[in-house]
Formats: sequence, C-alpha cells, structure tokens
Amino acid sequence: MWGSLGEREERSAAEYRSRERRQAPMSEVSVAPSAAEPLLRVRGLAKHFPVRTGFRGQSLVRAVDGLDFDVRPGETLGLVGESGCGKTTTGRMLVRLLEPTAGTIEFEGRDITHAGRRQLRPLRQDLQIIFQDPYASLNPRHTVGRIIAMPLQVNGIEPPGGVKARVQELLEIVGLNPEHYNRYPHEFSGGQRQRIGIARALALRPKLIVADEPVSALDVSIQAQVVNLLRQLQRDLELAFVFIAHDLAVVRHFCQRVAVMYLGKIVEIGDRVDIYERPQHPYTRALLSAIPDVTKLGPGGRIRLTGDVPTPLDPPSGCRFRTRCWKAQEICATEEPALVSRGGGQAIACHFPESGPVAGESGGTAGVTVEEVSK
Amino acid sequence: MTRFLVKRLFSAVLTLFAVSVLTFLMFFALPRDPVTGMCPKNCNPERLERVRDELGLNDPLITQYAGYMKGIVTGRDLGSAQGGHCDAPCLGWSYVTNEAVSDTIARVLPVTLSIVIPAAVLWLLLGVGLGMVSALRRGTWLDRLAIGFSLTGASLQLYFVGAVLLLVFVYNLRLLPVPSYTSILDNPVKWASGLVLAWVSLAFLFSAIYARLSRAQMLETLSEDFVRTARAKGLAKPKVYGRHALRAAITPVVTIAGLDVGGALGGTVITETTFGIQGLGRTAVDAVRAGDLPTIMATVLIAAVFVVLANVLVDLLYAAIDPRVRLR
Amino acid sequence: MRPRVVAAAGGAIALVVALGACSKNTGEGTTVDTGRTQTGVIATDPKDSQGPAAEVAGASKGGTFTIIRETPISHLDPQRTYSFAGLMASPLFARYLTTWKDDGKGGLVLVGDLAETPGSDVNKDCKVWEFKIKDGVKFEDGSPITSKEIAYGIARSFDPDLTGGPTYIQEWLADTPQFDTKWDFKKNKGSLPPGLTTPDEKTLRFEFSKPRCDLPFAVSLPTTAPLPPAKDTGVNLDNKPFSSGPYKIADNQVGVKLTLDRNPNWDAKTDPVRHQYPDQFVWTFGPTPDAASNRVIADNGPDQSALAFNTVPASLVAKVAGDAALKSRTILSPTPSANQLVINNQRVKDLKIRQALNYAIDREGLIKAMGGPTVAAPLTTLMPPSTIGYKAYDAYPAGASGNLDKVKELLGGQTPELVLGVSDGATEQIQGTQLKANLERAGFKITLRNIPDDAKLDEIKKKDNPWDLYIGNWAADWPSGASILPVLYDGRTIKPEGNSNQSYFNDPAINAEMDRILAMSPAEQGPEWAKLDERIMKEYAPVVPLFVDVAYNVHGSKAGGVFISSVFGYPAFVNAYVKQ
Amino acid sequence: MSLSPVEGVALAEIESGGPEVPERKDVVGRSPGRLAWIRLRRDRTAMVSGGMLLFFMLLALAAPLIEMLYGIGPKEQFQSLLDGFGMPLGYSGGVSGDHWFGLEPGLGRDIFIRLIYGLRTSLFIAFAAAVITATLGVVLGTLAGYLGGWLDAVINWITDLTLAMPFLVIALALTPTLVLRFYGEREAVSPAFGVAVLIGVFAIFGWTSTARLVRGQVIALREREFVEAARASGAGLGHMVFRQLLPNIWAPILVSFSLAVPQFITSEAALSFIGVGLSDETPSFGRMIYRSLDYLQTDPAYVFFPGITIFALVFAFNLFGDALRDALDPKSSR
Repeated sequence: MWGSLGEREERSAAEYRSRERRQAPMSEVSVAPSAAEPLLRVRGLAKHFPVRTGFRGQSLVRAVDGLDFDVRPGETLGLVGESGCGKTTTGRMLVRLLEPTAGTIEFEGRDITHAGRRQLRPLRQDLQIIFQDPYASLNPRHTVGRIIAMPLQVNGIEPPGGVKARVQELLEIVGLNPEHYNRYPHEFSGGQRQRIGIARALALRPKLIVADEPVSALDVSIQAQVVNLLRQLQRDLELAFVFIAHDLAVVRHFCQRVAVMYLGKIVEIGDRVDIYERPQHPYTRALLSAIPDVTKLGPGGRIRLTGDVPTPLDPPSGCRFRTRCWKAQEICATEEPALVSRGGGQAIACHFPESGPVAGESGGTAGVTVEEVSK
Repeated sequence: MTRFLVKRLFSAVLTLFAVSVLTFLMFFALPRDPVTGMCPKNCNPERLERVRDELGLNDPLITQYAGYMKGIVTGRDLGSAQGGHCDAPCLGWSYVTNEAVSDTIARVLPVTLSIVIPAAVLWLLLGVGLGMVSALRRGTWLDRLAIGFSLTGASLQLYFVGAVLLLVFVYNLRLLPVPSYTSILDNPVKWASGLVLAWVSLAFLFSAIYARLSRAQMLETLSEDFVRTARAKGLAKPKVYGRHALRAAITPVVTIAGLDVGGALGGTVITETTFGIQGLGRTAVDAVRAGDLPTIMATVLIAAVFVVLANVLVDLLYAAIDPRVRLR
Repeated sequence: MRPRVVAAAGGAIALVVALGACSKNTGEGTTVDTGRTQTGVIATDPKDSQGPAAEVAGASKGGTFTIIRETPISHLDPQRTYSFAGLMASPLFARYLTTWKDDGKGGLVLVGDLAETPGSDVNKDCKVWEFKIKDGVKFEDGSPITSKEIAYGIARSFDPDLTGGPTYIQEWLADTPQFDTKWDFKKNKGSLPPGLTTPDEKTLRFEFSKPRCDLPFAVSLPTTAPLPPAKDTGVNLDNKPFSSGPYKIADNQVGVKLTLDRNPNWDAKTDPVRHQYPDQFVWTFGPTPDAASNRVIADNGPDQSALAFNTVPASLVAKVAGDAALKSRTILSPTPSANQLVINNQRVKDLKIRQALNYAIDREGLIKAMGGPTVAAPLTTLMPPSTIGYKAYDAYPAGASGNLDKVKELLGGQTPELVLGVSDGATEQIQGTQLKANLERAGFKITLRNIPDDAKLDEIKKKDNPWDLYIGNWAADWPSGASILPVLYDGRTIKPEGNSNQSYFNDPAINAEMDRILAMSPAEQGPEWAKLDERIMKEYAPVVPLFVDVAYNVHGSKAGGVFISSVFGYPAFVNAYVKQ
Repeated sequence: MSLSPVEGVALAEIESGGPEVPERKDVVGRSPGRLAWIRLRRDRTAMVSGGMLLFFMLLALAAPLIEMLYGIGPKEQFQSLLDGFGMPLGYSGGVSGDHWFGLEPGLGRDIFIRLIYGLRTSLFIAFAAAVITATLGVVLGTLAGYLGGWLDAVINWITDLTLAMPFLVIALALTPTLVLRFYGEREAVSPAFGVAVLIGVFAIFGWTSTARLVRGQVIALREREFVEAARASGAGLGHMVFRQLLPNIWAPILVSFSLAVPQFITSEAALSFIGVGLSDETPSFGRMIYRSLDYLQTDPAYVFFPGITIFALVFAFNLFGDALRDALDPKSSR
C-alpha cells in the first residue's frame, strides 16, 4: 500500500510543481470547490505579535502567517492542529476580536478586515463565537437570561414576543429548561454552561459560528452531547461553522471540510473523507496516526514525531514542518511549498505529498466508540 | 530591562517636574506673604516692597521658577540678603531660618532616615513574621493573638499610641530618655534610645497592616497548587514554606512596603510632632505655615524623589522576586 | 473570637487612660496670686551701671543649663533680634548700650551696659545724646569693644537685607520710616548714618532733629550690640553671631539645638547684670509646650537643669498647680503682654456699642476657657500693670462675668451684628468660641470669621481690614507708656498697612495730649500716661481690655536663678545657674 | 484518554439532553451577591461589627433628635461646673446624670453631645470621601485597564504623580486659598465648607489605591472569554464596563471601600493634629481627640470617651471589612 501511495505522491509532486509555475500568485489559488459564493473568504490572513526579547530588541511571533480558505453557507470547516499552531488566533481574527496584521477577511463579499465597531454592527448578527472554557465564557454575575439576551441588548434588538420569550426559546433549542432563565452560571455543570454559551451565540441567528474548541474542556461523556447538539443545530438552522479543535475525532464527526494547521500555516485542506482517508501531507498523516484507535495503519504503524514544535518567533526556513519531517529533503529547507489544490477541493503544502488512504478499513462513517477509546 | 529603566526614569523626571510646577503654583495661590513675617511690628509697605524686590518675589512666576530650577542644575547668585552665591544643587535660601536650604535638608534628612529605616525593618520583620506564623498556625491561639494584635494596631492612631507610650515610659516610669535625635555616628546608643519610641509606635501600627496582608497572602499561596505539589513531592516543610510559599506570598508585601517606606521617607509628620523631633516632615509643615517657598520646594521635591524612586525600585524588586513579571 | 479581642483592647486602653486619676475634683486651691507692682527708674548713679552684678544667693558654677522651646529662635543676629525668645537669649552673647537691672519682682532700673551710664541728654532737650563706653569690655576674641563697633552695629541695622529687628533708632536718626533709602548702608560702608558719630573710641553720640526722650530705653534693645566690621558675615551672622557677652556660640544646629559656651574674654567686673554660672547653655527646639513641660516635670537626667521656655499649657496646669512638690519648681508672674478685644473704630463708630461691649465681657469665663489664672489675669486698663506709673481702674465695671443690664440699657433694644475675626490657631479658636457665646448672651449677633494663623496679624494691620472685632496683643519694648499709648492710639500714624494702631482710633485731642506727654522727661511721664489711659477708655472705649498673659514656667529641680523678665514677661537667664 | 468519545454514545444521549444538575423547585437562582450575603449572615463577627456600625450610624443620623432628648446642645457651655483652672468639677471629668461623658475643660461644653455630632461629621466626611475616591478610582482604573495603551500610560503617570504630590502641603494650603475664593471677607465660613474642602483633599489623594486595584482586576478580566463574547457581539464601552466588568469587581471595590472609610476617619483626626481641618465650631473627632490628648494626665476622661469611641468605630469597620472580604471571596477565608 505504501508503495502505491508513493507513486501517486511522485506524480502529484511533479504536477504540483508544474502548476506552481503556471498559477502564481498564491492568492489566485482556488482552494475551495467553486460552488456557491462563499460566505466567508479569507486571503493571506496573518497575525504577528510583537514581543520583547532579552534586554533589547523586539521580534515578531508569527502566530498566523498567511491563511487562505473559504467557508460556504451551511458548511462546517474544521481547523485542526497542535496547540500553538494559530488556530485560536485565527478564530479570534474571524470574529474581529483580534486585529489582523495582514490579509483580508470577506464576509458575504464585504471586506470586514478592518471594519470599525459601527460598520461591524450588522455583521455581528451573522458572525458569532463559542468559546472553549465554559467557566470563563459566562459572566458569573449575570443570570442565564441576561447572558443569552446580551447580544440582543447590545445590538438593540427587540425580538417579537419579547426578550424573555426569545431567551426561553433559545434555552429550549439548546436543550435546557427554559425555567432556568433566572439562574446563575455557577449553578450549572460544564456541559450545561456550554449550552448556554451556544444559546448566546445563536441569539442573533448568525450565519456563521466560530466554535473555538467548544468541547475540549468538557468531560468526555459530555463532549458527545454538545457536539451532537451543534450538529443538529447546524442542520436545523443551516449554520456554517468554523470549528477549531485539536481533537481529530471530534472534527471528523462534525466537519464537512478540514484544514490542518502547522505553525501558523495551513498545510492541508480538503473534504473530511479526503483528509481522513487520503491524507497527503506528512504532518496530517502523523496527526492521524496519533489517534489510538485509528492504528490500523499499514506498515510503520503509528508515526512518532520527534523534536519539539519550533518557536514561532523564528520558524524554520522553507517548509516549516521540515525539522520534524521524515521525508525532508534539501528543497524543503530552501523553498517554501505553496498550498496547491489537488482537485476535489483538497490542497496540500508539501514538496513530497504522500498518497493513498491511511486506513481504508476504517473509512466510511464514524467508527470510534467509547469502548475502543478506553482500550 | 535597560529600556524599562530608561522609560521609567523618564517618567520619574516628568513626575518630579510636574510636582515642582504644581507646588510652585500652589505656593503663589496661597493668601500668604512670606515677606510680612520678616519684619514684625513697625514695618512699612515701602520697605516690604523693597524686600520683595530683593527676593525676586515680584518677578513673573516663570522667571522665578526658571531661576529656582537653574539653581538646582547650575547654582546661582542669590543676592546678599540670601547668602550670596549658592552652588549647585542650589535649593535656595530659607526666608525663615536664614540658612541655605541645602543645609536645612542635610540636617533634617538624616533624622527622618533614622526614624524610618529602623522602623521599617522592625515593622516588616514583625508584620511579615506575625502574618506567616498565624497563617501556618491557622486557628490556634497564636493565630488569634496575631489577628487581635493586628486589628488593634490597624485601628489605633499614632498620636494616641505615641502619647501613651511617652507618658508611660518617659514621664512616669522614666525608663527611656526623652525622644531626641543624636547622630548615629556620634553615639549609637543615644541614637537608638532617643528614637526607639518612634520606631516602636510606627512599627506597631504598620506591622499590623503587614501582618494582615502577609497572612492573607500566605494563606492564599499555601492553598495554591504548586505548594501542594511541592509538599506532595516530599519536600520538607520548612523548605516548601521558606522557599516556595514565602517567595510568592511576599511579592505584594514588597510592593506595599516599598510605597510605604518611600512615602514615609518624605516625612513622618505625625511621628515627628508626637515625639518632638525635627525631621523632614515637620520642616515641610513649618515651611508651609511660614510661607517659606525655598524650603517648601526642597522638602516637597525630596519627598517626591523618594516616592518615585520607591516606585521604580518596587517594580525592579517585583521582577526579581517574581520571574513571571516582564518589564515593559 | 474577635469580639473578645475588641473587649480586651478596649479594656487595655481604658486602663492606660485611667492611670492618671479617679479622684474627685472639688475645685479647691485653684486660685493663684499674680499681683505684682512695677517700679521703674533710670539709673542716675553711675555705680548702678558698674559691674560685677550681685551674686545670686545659692548660685554655683558649672553644669549645663537647658532651655526647651517648641519653635527655634527666629534671629540670633542682634541687629535682627526682636522675638521674645531672641530678646531673652541675646543677653547671653550680646551686650548693648543700656540694659535693665531687673529684680524679677517688678523693680526695674535702666543701667548702662557697655555704656558707663544710661546716656546723657547733652542739651536737656532729648535731641543730643552721648554715651561713654566702659573700659575693659571685649569681644569673644579678646579685642576691645569701642564706640566704633557699636556704631557699626547700629549702621548695619540699616541694611535692608537684615530684616527683622526693631527700627526705633534707625527711624529717629533718619527722621523717616524710610530710613534704609535715606541712608544706604551698602553704599556707605565705612561711614555712619546721619546723626550718629563717634567723636572718640569711648564716645558715641546721637543727634536727632526731634526730641527723642525714650532713647535710653530704645538702646536697651539688641540693635546696639557691637560688631567689628571684619566679623560681619551679613546674613550668615544670624547663625553664628560674634559674642560680646558672657557666652559665645559653640555650635548651632539651626532649628534643633543651640549650644553656648563660656566666653573667657567677658569680664564680670564690667557687667552690671549678667553672670556666668553654668558652663554651658543649651537651647533645644522641637518639643511642643506639652512635651517640654512633661519633660521638665519628669525631672529626668539632663532635664533636671532644664527650663520649659513655653509656659505650662492649660492642659497641664491642674497637674502642676495641684502638685505641692512642684511648687518650688515653678515661676509665676504676670507679663507686660496685654490682650484686647480690639474694636475697629472705623467700622464701629457708635460709642454706646463699644461701651456695651466693655460691659458685656465675661473675663472670668474667658480666662477659665484658656486655663485659668496661671494663663491669664484680667485686665481693665489699656496699659498692663507692669507699666511705669500704672494706675488701676475699671471704666466699665462688668463684674467677673459681665453686666448684662448695663448692656441692655446701652443697646436700647437693638442687636448689633458684628464680625469677629479670629486666627485658626488653637488658642484663638477657643477664645473666639468663648467670646462669641459670651457676646451673643449679652445681645450681640457675632459672626466668627477664621483667618489663617500666620496671616492674621498682617491682615488686621491693614487699615481697611473688613472685621469689626479681633483679638489684639501688645507687648511694649520697654515698660513706658510712651511705647504703648502713642504706638497704639495715635491716629496720625495710621497708614494703609502695617499698623500698630489696630483699632484705627484717631482723636485730635488725644493726639495733642500724647505730644505733650512725650516732650516731658522720661521720669515724669509715668503718671501722665496712666491718666491718659483712663481718659481714653472712659471717653472713647476704643477696645475691650481682656487680660494680660501670665508666665507660668516649670523648671527642673537643679535649675536655679531663672526669673520672669519684668520688661518682656519671659524667663531671663542672666542669673541662671545649675544647682550642684 | 483525552480523545473524544463523541460518536455513538452521544447520539443516544442527546435526546435526553437533561441538565446534569438535579432539578430544583425554585427557578430563581442565587446570585453570587446573595450567596455572599448568606455567608455574611452566618458570620457572628460580621453581625456584631455590622451591628456596631449600624448603631454608630444611627447615632450620627439621629444627632438632632438625641440633642432634643438629651436637652443639651453641642455649643452650650457650663463653665460654672469648672474649677478655676477650667477643669471640670466632680468625678472623672465631670461625669454626671446631666453630663453623661463629662465636660470639656476650658469651654465647659458637654462631651457626650459633641461626640454624637462629631460622629456625624466624621462619618459623613469619611463616607463622602470614600464614595468619591471609589468612584474616581473605579472610573480611572477601568479606563486604564480596559482601554490600555496611551490612556493607561497617562493614568498610570497621574497615579504616580498623585503619590508623589505633597499631601500635607496641599492640605495645609487648600483651605485658606479656597476660603478666599469662595467667601467674602466678612462672611462666616460655613462648617459645610470646611467639610467639603477636607473631602476634596481626601478625594484628590485617596483614589490611587482603588484605581490600581481596579486596573489590575480589569486587566485580568479583559482577556476573559465572557468579556470577549460581549465584544464579539459588538458591545460598546458602556456595556463592557457597566455590564460586564464592574459587576465582577465590585467585591474587591466594596472591601476596599469598607476599609477606606475608617482610614478617612483617622486621617481627619491626623490632619487636625497638624492643624489642618475643621474650625472649632464644627464638632469632629479629629479636633476633639487632638485637643483631648494634651489632657491625658489632668483629665483622662476627656481622652477616654472620644478615644474609645473612635477606636471602637474604626475597629468595627476593620472587623466588618475583613468579614466582608471573607464573605465575598470564600477562598481567602481566615
């Protein structure tokens, strides 16, 4: 199997190189299947944080360093990667909690990259965020009712039937007892709190929700409930999601498309099936191989990445993954691989992409169960 | 670090500049004429006017201010009524005590230092010690005693404590000499015995605050994960408490202590008044009462220098104790 | 647990506070005799001016005499000395042309100090005065004192840099209050002011264009202290004056401590009043009057030979007066410092109101509020009893606490509204509170207006000051009516600011009478001033006499020889000694 | 282990979706404030000290009523009950059925009623100053902490400047300067003016610690997710500050307020010690204590009554402040 993968990889690499020559510049690359007009269009998005180092001097942490992706209406895009790869920063830039250093963000065709508060106001209703920590994300001094009504209040929206009715409706939608309107967050469990956070995000009937690791802080048994709730909401309300997670299994369960990030760059993006079953970037493969129950890999078994993630203060030249990549060649150090579309909506940034499925047998629908995990 | 220092020092100089300007303006807003105090009984307006001219009090404010500042930097000629030439840093000539203000400061500053520094050592040792002990022995009679002590101290006032101590130890029991200042270089024993009451009363009141603060801080630190971890790892108690907990608990104490000491060095008026010792604080108050501008300026500026320096030092110390703090 | 702590702490405080006393105060033994009659003369016999001064009974040599005072002496430079502390300290290191021989009981004789006699009125018209300088008088460096150095001292008092001192001699010589422009000291160094000459080393001669009969008194002020021109350090002399007296400055920590050592070049044989008993005099500054008195009462170590220069504060009077053992360690004397409720005659023009104020006053209550008879003694005259020729009278007998019937009668049903300006210092605040209550009981409407303590004197010296009443105080520079009534009640002296005539009283008849008395010889003036005093009060009531300050000082068990100066009302040190 | 068990199980459970917390009958939740109140109610010390404070405040408020019942005003003098030196006759500074706490030496005013009025003045000054400093501190601290940047730098600098400013010089200089500005030369300066100036002096210098405290708290909160949630919803500054930030820091503000009040009470007393403050016409703790201290030996009762009252008042405030801190922040239990 590995052999065949290798062949395909050879070919694709050649193809990729030839394409690169034809299709510069980067931003012209179509990384999303050209279907409907995308809801969200991100090009060259970057965020650099200045930090002071040592006794003098200033350097930049390139937390996010040039991202391109689109999200179509009703689509769920998973953003995965190790901690510190820039996922969360990306998520916050999308809802404009952080000011991007470079690049553009377009929402429904409007450039919102540097829009002020006033200009953003109408957009706020369409663009919401769910936070990771269900404890920190709810104001402990407010009742659940106030928390959920906050976006309405802030935007001066008086829903038909009144705020209270709307809040209770939202509580019901997220599976909470509407009678708990007057309770305080500390009276709820983590899962319930996350539901409150979701209800708050839904209050304005958004079109796109950025979910920043929405379940990673929850108990394992609760994670499923929340993810299923999100999935149901997504279907019922035709929501688009940018779903940020480091947990590949959750992403696989929830997302239609997946982008893999490494050190502030997208290394691979594509449909769920493609990513999970035919990962082409070595890093994606390594990540997938780390899932314990997807160990039905061929020869080689689990890929262990050696070395630490390099510091974003001084990322490696060329391909950022090369320092930990078992396939790294000279070119990887000198030339940065571009994110190149490989048909079917999949795009990879690698000089030597892998090919072939990771675990053919386990493909298809969801396969991980609690029993399997606990092994 | 260098950058931090430069920035901090720049802001400090700016602060001092603002303080000096404000004090100058404040003085001239005062409905008080420093000159009238200089010739009592049968002074006539013409003569007053000439004295004002001589002292430069009729010059525009800016000229006077510039003159004063120039004196500090380069020295200046003050005229024969004010002791002639005055070398840099020239703080001017006191209208009231008839001496160069720098001489006044040289005399009263050691007094205030002698009151504050030993008192601060005492109150820090006592306060932090008490706080630690009562935190470690929480709930015991020792803890209760310490809490009682600190609450009482925090609720009493210096002039009250001072008056009672004076009455008991000096006037009635005659255990101590009357409070006074002797240079430590001349006679260390006299120096200590003359100031000990001031130290004790200052320390009593201040240590109360520090005991409360460090106890609370210590309790909080003790309940933190890293201390529990250290204990769980099997580190000996004294080592954990001494090295880990104390260090974490003392950080806020250092901040407050720095500011307190900085403030106190600018003058402990109440202490000085209660015990009849002429330090920086009383000198400042006397100068304001008498409308003695050069002395007001000098005492105010020195007090401000102490406060500002203390601020910078606290920031540095803070970083030294707590490596998490980054100096920006 | 914590409530118990409260109780315990409260208990502890209660205990400490109750340390003092719990006995019943029946009010017995709280009367004090402060009567003292003043006799004053100018010595006619040159022997009176010769040294040495009579030995003080029980005095012995040696030891350190300490004087504790709250605020420092404002000037040590004799030409700038005018404060009471300065005037009392100065004789220790400065000698003058004349000085007072004072028995501490009211007996005063003006004698020659550096001069052989208290001056001779050459033409008997008070215009030309001559002083002969004694032989054997020396500075601290052993150089002789001649008329030149005395003249130089007077000349430098013209220097506008050297503010603070009395200005009688300067104004008389220049015949104008603008003496420092009439004769510029700095431009004329080496020469002498107009009218002042030194015909020879032994003679000093004053020539005035008007009669100045009070000159012998005026030259008893430190203005006439000698100084060699070479030793003149200008303003710096203030911190280390050059001594001609029995002591010299050994060390001066300005504002903290002044140490005086014996001056070996002082010759007792030349000095009619000073002694040189203690090895050292030490003035220490800083302790509040309360602290100073407490220290001295405690009588501990060096404080045994100490004196609290500030009088015993009202808060401690009961303790000091009630302690028989302390009686021998206190000195009690009325002073020449007279206090009035000054009526601004420019504003309160109705004589009846001024008289009603005089009838209304509750002197007993006021004195009680201030701390009783050891703090103040009632006064009904313009001049204090310590004035030469004084005669007691009460023009408006108000009884101890006011005669309300008389007030009602004089006011005739109206309620005068008056503004009383008081300083915001502690003492005047109490006096103001007391006076307001007192006068309102009597039917006035009083508004209290606070004036910043340091500014009050300057403010009420302004002619157009806005207040109707204020508390005024005058302590004469010599105990003659000439230094009181013309200064305070001669309306021709009123100027825009800096007035001593704070009642702004001006009556041509009175002014003329003052001119008449001033032309008389000093010895004859006394009874005339007393008569004028009574006349002014009876006919015009320009002020309400309130009280004279009483000096009540406590000293250590080993301090001796201190008495209250009959001239200034503060402790004098010329006889002071330390008991061995 | 950290991997998600989402699939499978989840689907089964989602329908039940019920809350993990057992159902409660009451649907109105207990706010954190209410919980703190409950804890406070259970604290005996808090209740005792709080009761004392309430008592003091009632006394202060009811001063005119008490004067009516007691029958003696704060300015009335009883000099006939003093001896020649002005000391009160009888036992313990003139304590009697008519004069419960005795008489002042000298002026002979009734100590009890003056204490009541003094309590009124001092508590008013302290509360007003504490309210103003807290407000100033909160506003400046929030602005500095939340907006950051140059505003933070400027406010920090002003804080440093305020700390370096000569408190005493300004306190000494302010009253006479302002009196001249606001009053005619023959007008009595109303006691309220002196009170206002004192409050002003405290306000100028007292806000820094609250500002620093609030700034620190706000900086800590600024990055919290619920604040970001509000920002992501487009909340403006007003909403952020008043709805999101302040409700979360009122606990430390309240504690610092409760500890600031006794500080101002003692500061008023300390200021009159060096001659700054109210005129004799306005009864205040500061002036009473300052005057009485001199009588420690001759009339201890005069020191005792004001002394013990101010001690008890400040002590009660400190106790209550501590208890309040414990109640609001159970972590830092004593």
